[in-house]
Amino acid sequence: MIYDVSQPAALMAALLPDLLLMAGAMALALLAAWRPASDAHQRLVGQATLVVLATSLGSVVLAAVRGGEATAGVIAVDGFRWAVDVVVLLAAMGTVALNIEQQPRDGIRHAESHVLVALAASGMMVLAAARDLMVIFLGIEIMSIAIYALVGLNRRSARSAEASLKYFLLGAFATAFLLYGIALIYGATGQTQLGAISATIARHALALDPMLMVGIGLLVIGFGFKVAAVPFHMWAPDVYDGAPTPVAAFMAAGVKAAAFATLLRILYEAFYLVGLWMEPVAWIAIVTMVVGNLVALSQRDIKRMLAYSGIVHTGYLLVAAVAATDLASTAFTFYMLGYTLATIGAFAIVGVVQRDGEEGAPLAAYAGLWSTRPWLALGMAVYLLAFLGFPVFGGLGFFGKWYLLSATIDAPGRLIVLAIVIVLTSVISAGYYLPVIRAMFMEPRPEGATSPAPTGAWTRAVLVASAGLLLVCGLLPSSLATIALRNGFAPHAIPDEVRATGAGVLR
Amino acid sequence: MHAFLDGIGYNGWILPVLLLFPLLGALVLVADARRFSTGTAVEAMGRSRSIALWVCLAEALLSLGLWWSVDVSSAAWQAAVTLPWIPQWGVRFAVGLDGIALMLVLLTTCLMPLAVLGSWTSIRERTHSFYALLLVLTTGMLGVFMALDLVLFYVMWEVMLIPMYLIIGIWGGQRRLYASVKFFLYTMVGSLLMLVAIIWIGMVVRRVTGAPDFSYDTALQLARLGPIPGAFWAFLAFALAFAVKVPMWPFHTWLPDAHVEAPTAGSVILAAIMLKMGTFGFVRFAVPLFPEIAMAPAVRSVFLALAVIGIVYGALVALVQPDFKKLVAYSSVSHLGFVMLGIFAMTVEAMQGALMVTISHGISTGALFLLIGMIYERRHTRLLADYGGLASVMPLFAVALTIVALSSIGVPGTNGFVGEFLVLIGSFPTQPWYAVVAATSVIIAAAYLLWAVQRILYNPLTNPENQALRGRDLNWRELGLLAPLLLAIVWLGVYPKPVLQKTEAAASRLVQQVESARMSQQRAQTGGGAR
Amino acid sequence: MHTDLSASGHPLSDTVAALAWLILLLPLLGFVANGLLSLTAAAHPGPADPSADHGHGDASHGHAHTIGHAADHDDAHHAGRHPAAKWVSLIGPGVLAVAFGFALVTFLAMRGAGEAIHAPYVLTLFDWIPTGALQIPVALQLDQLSMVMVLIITGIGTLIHLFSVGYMQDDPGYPRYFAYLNLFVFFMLLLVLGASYPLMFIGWEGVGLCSYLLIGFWFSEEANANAGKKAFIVNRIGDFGFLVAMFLLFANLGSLSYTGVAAGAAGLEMGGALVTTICLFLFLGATGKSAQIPLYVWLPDAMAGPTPVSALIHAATMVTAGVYMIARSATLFSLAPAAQLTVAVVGALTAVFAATIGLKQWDIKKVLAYSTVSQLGYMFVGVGVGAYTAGVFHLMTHAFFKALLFLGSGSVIYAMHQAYHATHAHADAQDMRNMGGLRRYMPITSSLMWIATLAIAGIPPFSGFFSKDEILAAVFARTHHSTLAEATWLGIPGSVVLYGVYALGLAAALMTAVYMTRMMLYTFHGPNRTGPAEQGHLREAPWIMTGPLVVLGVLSAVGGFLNLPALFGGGMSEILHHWLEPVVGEGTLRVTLGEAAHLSHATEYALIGTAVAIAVIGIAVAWTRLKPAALVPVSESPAEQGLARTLLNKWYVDEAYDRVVVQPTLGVSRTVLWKGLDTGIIDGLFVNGAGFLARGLGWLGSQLQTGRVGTYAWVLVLGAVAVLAGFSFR
Amino acid sequence: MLAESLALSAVLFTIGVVGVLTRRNAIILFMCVELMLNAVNLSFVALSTLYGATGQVFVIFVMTVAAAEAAVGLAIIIAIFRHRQTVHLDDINLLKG
Repeated sequence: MIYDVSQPAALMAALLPDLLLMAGAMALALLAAWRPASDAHQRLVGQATLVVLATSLGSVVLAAVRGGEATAGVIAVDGFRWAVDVVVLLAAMGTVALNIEQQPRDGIRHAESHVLVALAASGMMVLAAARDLMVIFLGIEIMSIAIYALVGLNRRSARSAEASLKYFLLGAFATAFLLYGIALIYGATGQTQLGAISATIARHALALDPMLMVGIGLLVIGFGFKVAAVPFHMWAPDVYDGAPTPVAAFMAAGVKAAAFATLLRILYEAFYLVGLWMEPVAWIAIVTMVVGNLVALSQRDIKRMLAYSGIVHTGYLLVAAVAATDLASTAFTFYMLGYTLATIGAFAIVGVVQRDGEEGAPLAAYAGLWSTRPWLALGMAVYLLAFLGFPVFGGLGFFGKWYLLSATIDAPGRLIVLAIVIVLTSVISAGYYLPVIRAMFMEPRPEGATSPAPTGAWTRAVLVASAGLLLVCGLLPSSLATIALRNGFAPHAIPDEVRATGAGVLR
Repeated sequence: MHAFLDGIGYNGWILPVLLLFPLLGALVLVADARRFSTGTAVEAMGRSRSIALWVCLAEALLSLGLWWSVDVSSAAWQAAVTLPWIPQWGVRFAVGLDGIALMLVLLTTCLMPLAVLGSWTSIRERTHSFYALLLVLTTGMLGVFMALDLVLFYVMWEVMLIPMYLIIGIWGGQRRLYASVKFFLYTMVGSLLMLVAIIWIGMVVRRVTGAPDFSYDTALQLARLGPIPGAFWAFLAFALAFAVKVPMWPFHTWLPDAHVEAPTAGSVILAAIMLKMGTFGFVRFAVPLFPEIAMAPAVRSVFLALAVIGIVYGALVALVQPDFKKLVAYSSVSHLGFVMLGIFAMTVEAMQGALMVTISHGISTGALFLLIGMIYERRHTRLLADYGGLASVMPLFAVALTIVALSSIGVPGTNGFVGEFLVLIGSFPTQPWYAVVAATSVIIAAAYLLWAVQRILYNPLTNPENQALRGRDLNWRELGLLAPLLLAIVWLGVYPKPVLQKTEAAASRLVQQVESARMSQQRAQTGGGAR
Repeated sequence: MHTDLSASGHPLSDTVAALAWLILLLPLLGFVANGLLSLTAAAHPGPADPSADHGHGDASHGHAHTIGHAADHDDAHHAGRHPAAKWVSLIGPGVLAVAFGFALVTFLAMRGAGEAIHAPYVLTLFDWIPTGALQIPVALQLDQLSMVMVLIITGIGTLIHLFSVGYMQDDPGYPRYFAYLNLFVFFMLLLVLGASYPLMFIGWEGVGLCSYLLIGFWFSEEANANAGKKAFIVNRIGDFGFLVAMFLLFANLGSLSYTGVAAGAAGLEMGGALVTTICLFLFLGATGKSAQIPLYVWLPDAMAGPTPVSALIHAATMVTAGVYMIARSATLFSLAPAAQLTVAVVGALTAVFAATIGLKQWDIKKVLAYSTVSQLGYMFVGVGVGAYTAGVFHLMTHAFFKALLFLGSGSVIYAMHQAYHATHAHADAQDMRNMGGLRRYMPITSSLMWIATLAIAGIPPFSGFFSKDEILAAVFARTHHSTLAEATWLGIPGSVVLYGVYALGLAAALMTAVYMTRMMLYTFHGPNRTGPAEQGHLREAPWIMTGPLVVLGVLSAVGGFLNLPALFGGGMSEILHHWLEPVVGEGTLRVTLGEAAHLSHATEYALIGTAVAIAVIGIAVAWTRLKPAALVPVSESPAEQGLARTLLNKWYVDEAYDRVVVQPTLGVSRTVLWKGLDTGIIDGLFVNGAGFLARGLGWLGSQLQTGRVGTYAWVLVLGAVAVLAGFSFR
Repeated sequence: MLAESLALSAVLFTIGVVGVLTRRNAIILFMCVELMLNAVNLSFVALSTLYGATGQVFVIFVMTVAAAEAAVGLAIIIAIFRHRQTVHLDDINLLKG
């Protein structure tokens, strides 16, 4: 059935999951303020947050099952949105679960962090649903401001404060670019809704209008920062390193999923007639993959290495953005699911291995982990191989990359060059994933090293869930494949002559 | 025997069972490790190796039925089983055998128990994980030989990479870290490019038939559609992945490091089975899928030249190796150069010869590595200079090493000769000069192996450590381990007919198919292009 | 597709010939039996856990079973006889004697069938390599030529086996020795009985393998092991030639069996490039196996093996395989006069070259080794000029007297060893300078050795005279009116070449007479130089050893009557010629343009006269010029000077090969291929280089990450400018 | 009129960017970002003359968001000051490499 978003009742129905989450978040804020900050209290609030997130997830799944479309209007209702929401909510739940057990170890007793995670998640869901530039701007700001605070969570650590400062300053700076882009696009087309923008472009043949071009450029720059594509990635390693580990996981998974979802929706729905954005985005993708991989090689700290790994995966997803076919959007959601599971799991293990009070995650801490904590080592290996896209042992990671490569190769034009770049850079990526596996399995445990603290209930749940899902779906992805096929959103077929004008390197 | 096998519907379930059984064994080992983690290392070693041995023996026994149940003359895939895996992407769990795959599967299943026996006393710590990895490796290798679906083939190709990487890395020698990473990256570059090629094929099929389909037979039909733009690059990707694995000349530098640093079982499996993945890849995927490109004069002469360079280069460099394992590694480069020469000469005799060399190289080099492992366990050195005069203190070892060395040199009456002779005599009519240059390696092979055998067995017994070996000749386990290999060496040398007949039908079918494609391509060129 | 008479239709098929495979099987059974005896006695499986080092405490435990292979230097010594020695002495020679019996019976059956046989009797046992167009069955071919060879191998083999019983009885590796010897005979029989070139090739490499094992029998001595390895590798170079010849045959004639090749050869045009290349490659194989220039270097070193081995393998049987191969491919060779001339020239050159070296050798076995190389040169001259029967005849007579000479030298060395062993002296038992005047202590051996010396020198009526003279006569007859005469060899007309060959033949005959007489003088005549104490212990070898010598002596004496030239024998003449007619007749006739080569009686008498004169002069010169009395034992003898030194050091050919071929190959492989290309360029530059480059770039990138917000903002703005530029400049 | 105001906002935006690049003090940096936001507001207002009220509605949104951002941002800057007793950005480089 069709949601007519202009009617308030239909709008409410379309926004049900988001509203549930926001209301829940407000209630949680009150709950958090109810009792003085203590470990037990923050655990209670955490568990409450998980319940709220779960209900929202339930409503998302219900809405997806019920189907329904909203073709025009401020809010989009389609499978793609629900898929991104699922990914975001999973990431949020993982983060909260990890935070419940990580915070006491970092000496953080106040419970507001869980509320902030919920609020950030709601921002992301708004982004996933937005089909209007203003709503997009609002969604970004809700998400970002919540994350700025989350990064600075650990008041006692100077690194956490410095990370949040950097993220804030550069974030605000990039958002300014984004906003200026929106302004110029509004200036060029007079519309703020994506559908309307593409209609005006078609009517007035604005494809080569300079103001529009600069607007789109600025938009890409703004989103480039949010997803940490290379020229705009400088903040990522420092912030991931400084932020508490669960928050870093949330940023790597959730923020990337929501930002990319919006970027895809803007490019596919608003600017599918403008061929010019394809080549710059393609070049950004290539540069991201190459530079991200190369710099990752020289990282000695696991969190910074995972940060660069995040940047490299942004490169892969940008390739899907350039492919711009129906296969590409489903490939994106499929890839994001695998990537999120692996990221949450990897950061969970980094958290466990990290000794209390100690900053950073040096590689040496992982030496001989297999001999003391074999299951942790095996888990980390599965996550790293998932990043690498290794079949069976890496589980869903392989089929994610497989689907991505299929989308790229299937797309018209010479996108196979990008496929080759993906493949070659992922060989370089083996250069920094393998040393971790080697350290864990092949190097002896140094005498003095104490074995990591036993994992808490929630962390173990997160690990088992993420590794289990990864491996099981890795073997039998057919069920996921059907969901993905149904939940892609078919962008308007980009006419070949548009594609030809745009894709310089890809001609 | 046929009646019995058909009675229990052997062909219907054997291949999937052969794949799953080792995994089951691995799970049992993991469970056993968790339950009895309290016992001492020696106790754990005893339990784990016997479990592994029983699993491998059962696997070998199960697979022997294939010898009778697989009807090699028919063109259809034998013992074929097709299960839906990812219908949305046209990916099936399809397995089946032809004559060539049959022999390689049997080689794998029969060698695995020997590999386990070979590392009976040499692997001492974390034995449960070692044998679990070995079993997972078996599934990977068998999967590669049986796969009839390109994606399943790729998945199995990668599945076998991790266990071998860990085996070399954890239980290897001093430079194991460098060797294992080098092995992993080398193979990965090739296989990822192959992944792009496989997806490219899937997408071409999708453009032609609407739905992506990765089954091998549909990919074969692709070749008949005539030249497709980009097919050359796809062939190159396949060829590179397999050339790294064979290894062909410029891509071989991972082999000596991986062999030298791997534990005995590792290097036996690496040499005897994993190198054959490359040649099997050429015979099953690279050449049949792109016959006219593979047989285009330029491409073909490049591969022939690389093969012959590999033969002579491998032999010459083996001549000067101080380390016995590295010597055998380089000799493998030379032997597999013969296989590639046989494949690209594209005559029935040469193809049969290539398959014969694959099998006999597996047996003789496997035996060689086992022997090296045995003396390494006693003397803990691989340098030839440290040995000398072992024949007078270890007569049984001397007899075994001499027979295996002769088989590796290719003296008639042993299996080595049959394969090499067929390759050379088969490739002579189409590639006379390549065959003659390749034949010179026969001399160098005799030189480096006899020189090595002399430095170990003969020469005066001066080194006191060698004298201390007097009472420590091969024990009954080691003799039992070598007996089947020595028997196979003599049996295949004197009466290779049954093996040759098993592979003849598949080999001649392949040659006809490629020749007809080449003829049509030539007609197309000379006839001013049919399209 | 050899479509000759199927085995059942052949007149021989119902006779004992059908059991020809038994002749082959017996030596194999002997090998298996002796091998098991050797292994079970020496082998004690070690402890279950090999790596548990037993410490050196129980090294003494090792000495309990000294019957391992701690063989001492050189020939027999008394470290205790092998427990199974009795059985081995029975099985080893026994197996061969029975085989010889069978061979004789088959020979008689073949003679009985007589004229009825006009096609070789091929007995197919089973399929060896059945692939595509190449069908190679394991089949035996029994015809006149292979019958002669089988008789020589089994006959002489039995005698030598008997001799070895005495010679090697006290060696701890006794069963291993007989196992290898029996295996050798099996492969040699397979070589001559094989019905196709691949079958011959199996025997070909098999005998190479056994000669490797037997030369390096006392492997604890590095020199012996090196000699064995050298023999195998040089043979392998010859085998390479044989292989390529087989490829050419298969590629062009489509078949590898003799009958198939003979049928196919009819289609080849006379003197064509193809047939010449095939024959040249076959000849390359022959030079490897039969020690002709340039691949003769392994034979003198092969003397490191026990003396009976030298007699059997390196004198009588294996080295003649090359001659047999060319005789077997008579039809092919007759079609290629250029190849034949090459064979003749190389044969003649080898004959002379080896003879020169033989003049100055002090080791008695080295003298005989170079004499063998020289006589083989003669045989190649014979088959080279198309006189296949003459070549085979000389092969047979040579087998008799050379085996006798070697076994004689064996009993001399055996006696010297007994003497030295008794007085615990450690002098070289094989150096002639330590011998002298042995005639008085070993009368039988010395008189028999004189018979052999006269035979090899070519003094009538001994066998050597007839066979050598027939070859020289054949060369002379073909100088005109033969395909060879008309052909040219490297521009030189055939007849001139043949005259040259004849001249070289005479020179070689002269030198043969000289060095053989020199050997006899220094060994058996003049004063004894072994030393006063040892003289008491010098005595004749036991009867088990001298018995075979007597038999060989008789054969060397009367051997010549097997193939008397038409001039003398009348009815009894040219028996061997008629016998081999069906096999090599057609080839011989083609060379002599249709009718049998005939020389007028006058020229024949002249040729015989010159040959006898040459022999007598040789002996006279040696007898008068050499003064055995002037010799002194090795310890005091001065170093050789000038030409003598070069001859003693075999014209430094080995050193030349080493410097020109062996060292450069090793050098190139080590520095250029392995270190340079493999670890240097491919590994160093590309593999590790790529890794280093990636890490370097990565390090650069991480340096950019200064941690200051200003830098990050700068990078962000620069990126923004680049993106905007990308968008606007289109 | 529209062109001039758009040009002015572009100039203001550029001044803001240059300010962010050159200045070293966290607060001044944040002020420059605020300047950039206000430049965008100016362009929105200018454009609303062309396309109607949506531009002005946008301005309202931007200002509220900017306020929220300012609140959180200044709190972060205070937190950094408590740790490092300085807001001079060159000294704040614990996280690097």
